[in-house]
Amino acid sequence: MNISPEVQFDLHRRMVRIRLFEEAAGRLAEAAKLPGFLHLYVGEEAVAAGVCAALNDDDHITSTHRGHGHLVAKGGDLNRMMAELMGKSTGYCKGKGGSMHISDLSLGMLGANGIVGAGSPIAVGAAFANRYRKKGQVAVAFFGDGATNIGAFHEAANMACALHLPIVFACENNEYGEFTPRDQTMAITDIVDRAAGYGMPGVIVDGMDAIAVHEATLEAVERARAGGGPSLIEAKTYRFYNHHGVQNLGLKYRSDDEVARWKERDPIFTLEDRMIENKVATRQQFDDIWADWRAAIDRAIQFAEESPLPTPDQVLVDVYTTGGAR
Amino acid sequence: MNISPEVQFDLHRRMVRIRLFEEAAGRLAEAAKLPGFLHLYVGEEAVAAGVCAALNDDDHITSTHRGHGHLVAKGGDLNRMMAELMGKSTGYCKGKGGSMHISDLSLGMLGANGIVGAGSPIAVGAAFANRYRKKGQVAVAFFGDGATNIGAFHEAANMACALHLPIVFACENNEYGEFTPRDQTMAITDIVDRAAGYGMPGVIVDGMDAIAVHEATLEAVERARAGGGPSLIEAKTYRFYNHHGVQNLGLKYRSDDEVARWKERDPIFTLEDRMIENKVATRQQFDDIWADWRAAIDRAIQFAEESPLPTPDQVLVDVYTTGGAR
Amino acid sequence: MSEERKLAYVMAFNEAVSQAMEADPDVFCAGEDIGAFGGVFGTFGGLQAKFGTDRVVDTPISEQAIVGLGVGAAATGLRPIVDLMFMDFICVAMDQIVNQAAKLKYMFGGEATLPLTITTAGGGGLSAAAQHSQSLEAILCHIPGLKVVYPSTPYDMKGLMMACIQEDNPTVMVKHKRLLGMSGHVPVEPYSIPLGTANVVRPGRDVTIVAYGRMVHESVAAAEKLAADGIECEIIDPRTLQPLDTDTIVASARRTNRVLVVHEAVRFGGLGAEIAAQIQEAAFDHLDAPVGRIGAPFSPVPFSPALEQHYIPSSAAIEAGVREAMFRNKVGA
Amino acid sequence: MSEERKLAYVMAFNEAVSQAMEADPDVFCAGEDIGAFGGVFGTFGGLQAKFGTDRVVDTPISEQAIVGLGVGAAATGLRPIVDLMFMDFICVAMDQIVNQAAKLKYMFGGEATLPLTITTAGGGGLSAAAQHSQSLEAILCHIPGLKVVYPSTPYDMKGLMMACIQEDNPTVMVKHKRLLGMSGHVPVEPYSIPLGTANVVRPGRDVTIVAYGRMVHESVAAAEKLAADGIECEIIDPRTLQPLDTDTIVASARRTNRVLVVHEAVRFGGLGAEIAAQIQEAAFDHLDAPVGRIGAPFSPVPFSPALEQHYIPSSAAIEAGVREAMFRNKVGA
Ligand SMILES: Cc1ncc(C[n+]2csc(CCOP(=O)(O)OP(=O)(O)O)c2C)c(N)n1
Ligand SMILES: Cc1ncc(C[n+]2csc(CCOP(=O)(O)OP(=O)(O)O)c2C)c(N)n1
Ligand SMILES: [Mg+2]
Ligand SMILES: [Mg+2]
Repeated sequence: MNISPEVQFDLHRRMVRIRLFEEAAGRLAEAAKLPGFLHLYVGEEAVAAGVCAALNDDDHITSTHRGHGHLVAKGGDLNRMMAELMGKSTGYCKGKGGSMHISDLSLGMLGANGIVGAGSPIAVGAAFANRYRKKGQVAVAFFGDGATNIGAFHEAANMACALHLPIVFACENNEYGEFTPRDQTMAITDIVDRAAGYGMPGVIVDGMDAIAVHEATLEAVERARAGGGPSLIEAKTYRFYNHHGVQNLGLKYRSDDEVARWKERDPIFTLEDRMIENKVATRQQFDDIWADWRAAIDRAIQFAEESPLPTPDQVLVDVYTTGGAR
Repeated sequence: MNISPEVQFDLHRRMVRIRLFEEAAGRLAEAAKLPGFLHLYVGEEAVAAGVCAALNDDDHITSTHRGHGHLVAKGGDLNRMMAELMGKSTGYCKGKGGSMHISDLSLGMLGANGIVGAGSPIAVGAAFANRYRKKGQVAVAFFGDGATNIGAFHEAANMACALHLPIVFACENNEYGEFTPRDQTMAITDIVDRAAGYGMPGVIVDGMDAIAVHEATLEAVERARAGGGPSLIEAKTYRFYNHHGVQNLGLKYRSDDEVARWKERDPIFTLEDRMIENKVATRQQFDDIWADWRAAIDRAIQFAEESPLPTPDQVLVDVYTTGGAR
Repeated sequence: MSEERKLAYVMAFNEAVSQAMEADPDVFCAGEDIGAFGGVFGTFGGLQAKFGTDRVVDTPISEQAIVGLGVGAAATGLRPIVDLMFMDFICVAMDQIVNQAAKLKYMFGGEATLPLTITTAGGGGLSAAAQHSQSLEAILCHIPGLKVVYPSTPYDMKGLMMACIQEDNPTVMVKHKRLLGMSGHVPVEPYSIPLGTANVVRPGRDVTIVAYGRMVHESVAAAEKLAADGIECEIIDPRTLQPLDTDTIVASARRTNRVLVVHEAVRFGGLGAEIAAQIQEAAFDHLDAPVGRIGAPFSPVPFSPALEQHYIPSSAAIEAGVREAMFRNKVGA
Repeated sequence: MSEERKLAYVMAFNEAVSQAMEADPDVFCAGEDIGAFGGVFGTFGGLQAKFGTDRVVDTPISEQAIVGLGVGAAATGLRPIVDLMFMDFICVAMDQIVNQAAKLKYMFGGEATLPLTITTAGGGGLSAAAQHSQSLEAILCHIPGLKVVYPSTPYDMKGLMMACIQEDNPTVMVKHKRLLGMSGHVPVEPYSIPLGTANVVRPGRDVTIVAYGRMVHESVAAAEKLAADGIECEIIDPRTLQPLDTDTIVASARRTNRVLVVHEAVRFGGLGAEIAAQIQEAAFDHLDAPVGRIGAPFSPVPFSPALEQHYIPSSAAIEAGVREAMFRNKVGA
């Protein structure tokens, strides 16, 4: 496939936005300015960017505990995201959801999810609705390697195939579930080996290569829109920081060497090198992009910091549309 | 493999016992003498017989809602089984479990189960305990084709493989889950296609051929005992009666023709023909076997009918070993 | 005429679904064996023939994905009805019900509506044993974000099911298996009963019985016996268990001064505990006796009819409970 | 000496597991990240190094299979401890807990023993939001066949955890996340606290507070403030929620005549409802005020600390609840 310079820039920008947002969130967390758990997406940007660049605003995605990257890639508002992470009333969830439930239904982002694997059945529901309405929308379920061991993933994958729904299962295989290496929790090496058990095509892509992810997604999304049913994409990727927060706590469960080897394949820098090499872009252009988004992130932090906290009376608001509260 | 005449007779006897028990249960149910739901195993006898003949008394099995056949094949006491179906205090579960929870821990039969798929994780636990104790015992999980669509099955299969446990997954693929054909609920044809997704060997066998099932099980059990990990066996089989009870209720979800075709391959009669053809047995021997077990079933019915019902004070007994009841 | 029309409880459910599907093309149903077969209890009978396989969907045996299908479709604009065959199976799908459906709107800061109806069949009395007979409604009522409905008559079934489908919040509609064949007056035209409104099944001055589901009928039987002795029971059927129409219950308690709460669920930790706790909070000085509670003993549901008939609360037990409340002697304080 | 020895709540848990594993080779642990990593809360720290990978097992993310592993291993003679990281995740494994573990013995006519301990971490206060902060113990307490334990101190933690492991019935041991670091006296030698025995944390004549988990400490703080005004609270920590030591609670209620039940769980349908219902049943004529209940409001747990701090019951709320019970005016009957 031939990915145009525009799309290459698009992929790059999405990744830069994620990277800067996540780095900022990490710094704020270390400064104890973000309450709760924080699962950073740094290192895996090519997956969210490559997938979401193949989607329209009215396509749906479901996400994971590691969900900021997905929302940024789907076009999320950085101000409202940062405000949510700080628990402010201007946040996406008015401070009620936080990092693990960040969402934007107007962008088809059906929420980060604190329950591993729980997003996939919801994506099946969105895909069902999309086919029901016959407007050509698709749904994408993001999930980790570890999530493929849980029942909800299995049921979702099978149901999607049985009902032949327009859905893409996008696995971010970063080789760990929390602090436990993947090979201790499954006897297979490639998640894609599970696809045949549901009767859908599966493909492995380099999850550090946004273009590769994007191409695979274009194909899968096209198949879905054309009534060709579900697909599984396994993106081999890596998270640069800890399972949650930034630093490893306690036990060293990954070797320095392993981390360093993956960092060499940084998805943003490798794309930049490639684009420069192919004369698609100049260093200066990239510098400008980084600078622009750095400023946007600074504004987001300022917006979030200046935003008010939710007031106590909000606790009982939005449990129900009507008829709740006691 | 060479299955000795003794083993062939053993397989045959197990199947005859199941058939007669189930036919009797069906008649009693139609005469309104059995309370509750009754899921008959008739037609599938070769699977339970072929598998259980490869097991020792101290090997474990978990079962399904269609569980009588498994317990009979594992050596269950027909009197106590029939009494349980009638809800009598002399039954295996003292009348508390009934058909869907029939069990005999002394034979390693960890219970029929009313929740589709729920037996498999329990079999994983038994397999774990067996390896822990290092006495060479194995566990077998029985389940239907429909059950492979539920999360619990998936988690069990993956965990067994990840922990490399001595277990055999025995799928009774009878092409239906209740009244819905298998091909409406999955996009694959062979359940065995799921094995690769867990990293275990899988094999399809003719589930109407007890010898074939037995041979496949011997191989899988041997592998398990030798530390070779889990296997999946898919037995293609068919239930001759309705999902529950005997007659089809309402909708005809299977054609007469389909049922007739499968009945031609009756697992007991085909084995008898083969044994006679191979001069391993005579018709007279089979007639005697049927007569013997018919008498045993009659005795079981009489035992059950003459047994007392549990008394009301038993409601609160056996909820806990100690410290319950209010 | 419509006033004369009688319908079985199960068909009242079916008619509500059918009329809702006619009125709103966004309504669809999904569940195990509900399509061609019409559901193991016949609840969805004929609907697939009428509305097609796109709108009445047979699913794999995958309770988590069934509820997830409903959550995702509801969040993206449809109005799903998803069926969990037996109430015991809510345990299989509990994460999607409790952690997803119930909380989605709140977690998203209100930016979602979830017009999802989960239907299921509860209760015992069919010798279906411990995994097919449970009454688990108290669990659902403890979860903010869910509404829980439990009709006791064909009339209420149609009106409440219609209300569930029209409701913009996730609801769980529990049918009682032993009421499926019960016949009663059901208007032909569509109507809905507002969620959260109790029904005074029988007025009475002496004692209030709060009961729902099949226990309403056991209570009526008990009340008739008691009436022969001059004890007049007021029977209140909350119909919606979450939100609960506490006002109607408390007003009755203040009038009769004696209350018995009855349910088929296990007594310990059942909804009766909440109702009793609320009554003694709101009508403390009016009570002439402790709020009594009748529920199943603390054991799984036994299989044998010889046991199950003693396990499920009966009209005799209700009668005894009322008599105890009526003739209670004050012990020294 | 041992009497002096202080230990954190989390290490009291750890020590109980360690000593039980030393004493009984049939005890093993399984769960996510509990092996090399020692559990996300450090609860299983060091145990794999000590007992090996056969006895301290890292599992896939498969809560149903984790509990199933425990059920199957317990039914076949081992004494498993299986961990569900957060209490919210019991919903993912609910079928194995409610329909399998709790009922197995009964369904099998008593022919099984299930010495299974399920451990988990409950409660809020870490801004972990709606799916990582719940207090779902009332659900478990409603299920016959389970025992439920919720220690409030390091001392109780060790003794109760030991009792759970030795118990022949399935138990759920809930740790409160906010108590993990709490330090207190814990004897070095193994000991166990019988399940079903409440602890009178503080004697008092004026009002009984029943509280468990972290709410015990909020109640103590409230009691200290109230004592300054001459109101003496008796604080009872049931420690085991199922079976519940009703005798101790009722005896206290009969003495103080006023009771407040406190928990972090949602008030509606929480265990407080059962406790209140039982108290008014057993001490009706002794009560000078309705049994009060304090619990979380009827919403999911909000993320923002600005909201969560108002969501979780505080010592101030408990103090106010006690004052209300103390100074209640009788309204006309
Ligand atoms: C049902 C459930 N079990 C356990 C957890 C705790 N947990 C949170 S993230 C995580 C690891 C997930 O691994 P993976 O799916 O590979 O995603 P990754 O974190 O690597 O992106 C675990 C076990 C959870 N949130 N939900
Ligand atoms: C979790 C759960 N969902 C649904 C059911 C209802 N049910 C009982 S048997 C059955 C069909 C099972 O099909 P399969 O696994 O193929 O076994 P078979 O009956 O064909 O032997 C269903 C759906 C159940 N018992 N448990
Ligand atoms: Mg991972
Ligand atoms: Mg089948």
